[in-house]
Amino acid sequence: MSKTARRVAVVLAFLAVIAGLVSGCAPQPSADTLKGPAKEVASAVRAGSLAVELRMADSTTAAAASTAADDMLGQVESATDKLHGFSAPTPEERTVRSNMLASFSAVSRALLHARDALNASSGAPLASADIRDMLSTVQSELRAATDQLDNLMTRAGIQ
Amino acid sequence: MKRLLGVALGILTAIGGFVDIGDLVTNAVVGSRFGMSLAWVVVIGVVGICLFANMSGRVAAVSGRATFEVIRERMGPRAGLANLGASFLINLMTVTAEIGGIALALQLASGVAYMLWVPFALLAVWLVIWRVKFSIMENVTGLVGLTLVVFAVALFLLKPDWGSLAAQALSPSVPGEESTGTYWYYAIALFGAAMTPYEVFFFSSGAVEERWKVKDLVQSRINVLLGFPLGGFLSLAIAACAAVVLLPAGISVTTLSQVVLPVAQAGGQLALAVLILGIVAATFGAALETTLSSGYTLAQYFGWPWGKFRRPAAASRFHVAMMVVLLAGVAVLATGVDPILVTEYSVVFSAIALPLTYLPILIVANDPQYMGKHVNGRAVNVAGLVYLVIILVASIAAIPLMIASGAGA
Amino acid sequence: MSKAKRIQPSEIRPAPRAAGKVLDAQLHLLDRQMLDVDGVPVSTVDDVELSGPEPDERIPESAPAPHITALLTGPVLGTRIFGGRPPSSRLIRIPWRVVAGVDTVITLGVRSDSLDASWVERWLRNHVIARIPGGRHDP
Amino acid sequence: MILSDVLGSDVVDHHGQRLGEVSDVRFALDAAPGQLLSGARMVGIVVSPRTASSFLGYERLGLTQPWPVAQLLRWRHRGSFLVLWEDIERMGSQEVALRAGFTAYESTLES
Repeated sequence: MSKTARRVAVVLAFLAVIAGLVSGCAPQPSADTLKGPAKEVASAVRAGSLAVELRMADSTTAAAASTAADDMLGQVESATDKLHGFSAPTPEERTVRSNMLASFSAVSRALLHARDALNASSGAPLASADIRDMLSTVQSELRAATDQLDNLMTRAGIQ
Repeated sequence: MKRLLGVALGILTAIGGFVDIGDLVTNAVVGSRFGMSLAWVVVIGVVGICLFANMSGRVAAVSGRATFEVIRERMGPRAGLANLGASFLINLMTVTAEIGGIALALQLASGVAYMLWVPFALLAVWLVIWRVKFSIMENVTGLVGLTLVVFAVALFLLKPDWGSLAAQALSPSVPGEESTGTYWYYAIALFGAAMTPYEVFFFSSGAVEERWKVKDLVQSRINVLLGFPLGGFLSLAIAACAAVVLLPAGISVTTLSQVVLPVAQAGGQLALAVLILGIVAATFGAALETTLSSGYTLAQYFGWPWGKFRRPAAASRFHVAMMVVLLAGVAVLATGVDPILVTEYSVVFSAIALPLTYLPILIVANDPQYMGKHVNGRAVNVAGLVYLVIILVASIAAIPLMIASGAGA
Repeated sequence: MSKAKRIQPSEIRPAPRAAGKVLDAQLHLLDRQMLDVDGVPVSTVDDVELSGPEPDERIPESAPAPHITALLTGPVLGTRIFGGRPPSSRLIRIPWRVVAGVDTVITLGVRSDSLDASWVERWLRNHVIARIPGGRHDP
Repeated sequence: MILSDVLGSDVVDHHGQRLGEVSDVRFALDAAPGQLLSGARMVGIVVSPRTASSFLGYERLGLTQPWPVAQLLRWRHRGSFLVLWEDIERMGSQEVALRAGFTAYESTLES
């Protein structure tokens, strides 16, 4: 049965190589690593915006739109966690990172408001002025958060 | 009339099998990040699945042997077991993803968190497998799943610049935002989503369930040649919707709630409602198919009685295996893992396991002992070999690309 | 790969024809599906038992050729994959005398329920499936 | 004994020179007629010079399609031969020994 043993050894060696490759490719701390989370949040806030916009046009239901806002909220949270996980050795990197985190939390707040507003928009006729006002308020909050993040990304050289 | 109904098997595997949660997500992700520049992969995938599904259906009809019996017998117990392990793991991942997909779609419809829908989805899938006739199951999910055509309707309503869509599709290039590694990683994911092995397990076992004979071969060919291209067409429509609405807006798809945004924008609440119905039907159908496929593969490897044409008591190990698979899938979901993430990995692992499934089919389809005079023609063999090379390359490249691109990040 | 150098026989003659149907075990028996007299799957052929000879014992000249006594199934599959050998008492046998035909499937001349090979199937049927409502009805 | 005992065993001649591996065991349905099917008498072993993995049967079944696969497998098994029961001296899980002056026959099956 030495043949079987040899085959097992080959498979194990192969797995070891893969494990090594995977662990070797773990994120290394550098300014470039900000790119991933930043792009995720940029995409999430735009998706939230689109959901609110569609809801205002009565194109989508409160349930679907608030689900989207909620999903995007989750995505911003996971991006924030990722960013917390990266080390920033130089002072400049620390500044960029903390600005980024501030921007993420602005996005997060805006999405939270959006979700609540979208939830509240169920049942009530969309024509009602309250709902419209509420939705357009969260829409401008989302836009402001988007602009803030975009500026930050341009300054950090992420595009 | 009977023949017309029979074509529904093809349409079911096209909608529930071709367009399942894997295709929905992968195509939307690709559309939102790469536009139509990976459309060629869908075309290659459709031709490939037509070729091999047709072959496995022919083997099943002529010899009465379903695909995994053939795999065991031809590859022997050891390679067969490796194949069983891989196929079973992928099936389990896919079952998990599909049940998650049903729950996510119901969340979109109701606003109630998807976790709360998972037990209902589980129960519904199991009840259908336990009690509902194979033919009813396939026709109902197949016909309801056809409502996914709303993606194509939405694409027309969006009035896209058809010229630029066609240009992206016909002269593909990697968008500046993305790296070449990521582009090829998603090419493999799309290929895996189109050619998922469970489709041939289901298709060939379904042929045995429906007791196809040689005279049904023409019908089988119609099913495949009509059903799968329809599925491919829907896949392209999903990608195009994402490419028209989400790509310019800077949204890259990571959730099912984003996949439906373009349709809502184009067709409003009515289109959205139809779409959610279609997603529920397609993922439900695929959950049935993948659960059955995991039962089929196990039973066929070990030689147990299987099939929905038997009463559960006459195929007890088959039914117990499927219950275990369903519970395992739900246990995975209960850990809180993102079903969409499971989906994305399942299509790539499908691509890795493809050669294990398709090589034995090609070989047995050439064996006169099984096939009599219905062995493969020369053209089919040449095409089969070309595809085997493509499948092999995709399979070998998948893991290095997954590592290099950080799983498409 | 440190196998001793191999030699090849100098001459290969045409084979004598056998009177009956010729079967190669790997090609025609092992890993084939067994169906019972009603066409119900029983198991796969996981191994084959011969009437002799004793392993590693010298075979006397003009000893009668061994024949197949039973098709084996069950745990013996594991030993084919991972090596080793199960004790003879643990083998699940399907005696050759109940085999009715060898084709792309092996057909048996008896009913599945009468064979040891299907005990797991019967156990799960009686203890699990039959206790769930609807388990004994046609779908 | 059971088949997996001998499948894959090394085949040696009476000097202990290695000839290959047991890739299959051949039977003929010509022994005493049973109730349903004749008894299966062992005819001999198929020896493959290189590999025991009989994989797919291309080597003995005159299959030619799809040709690159068929050619590859046929090439892996070139030089296979059949040794009759009468020429086998000892069978075991490590080694199968042949008698002095054994005869090698063609291993192809007519289908």
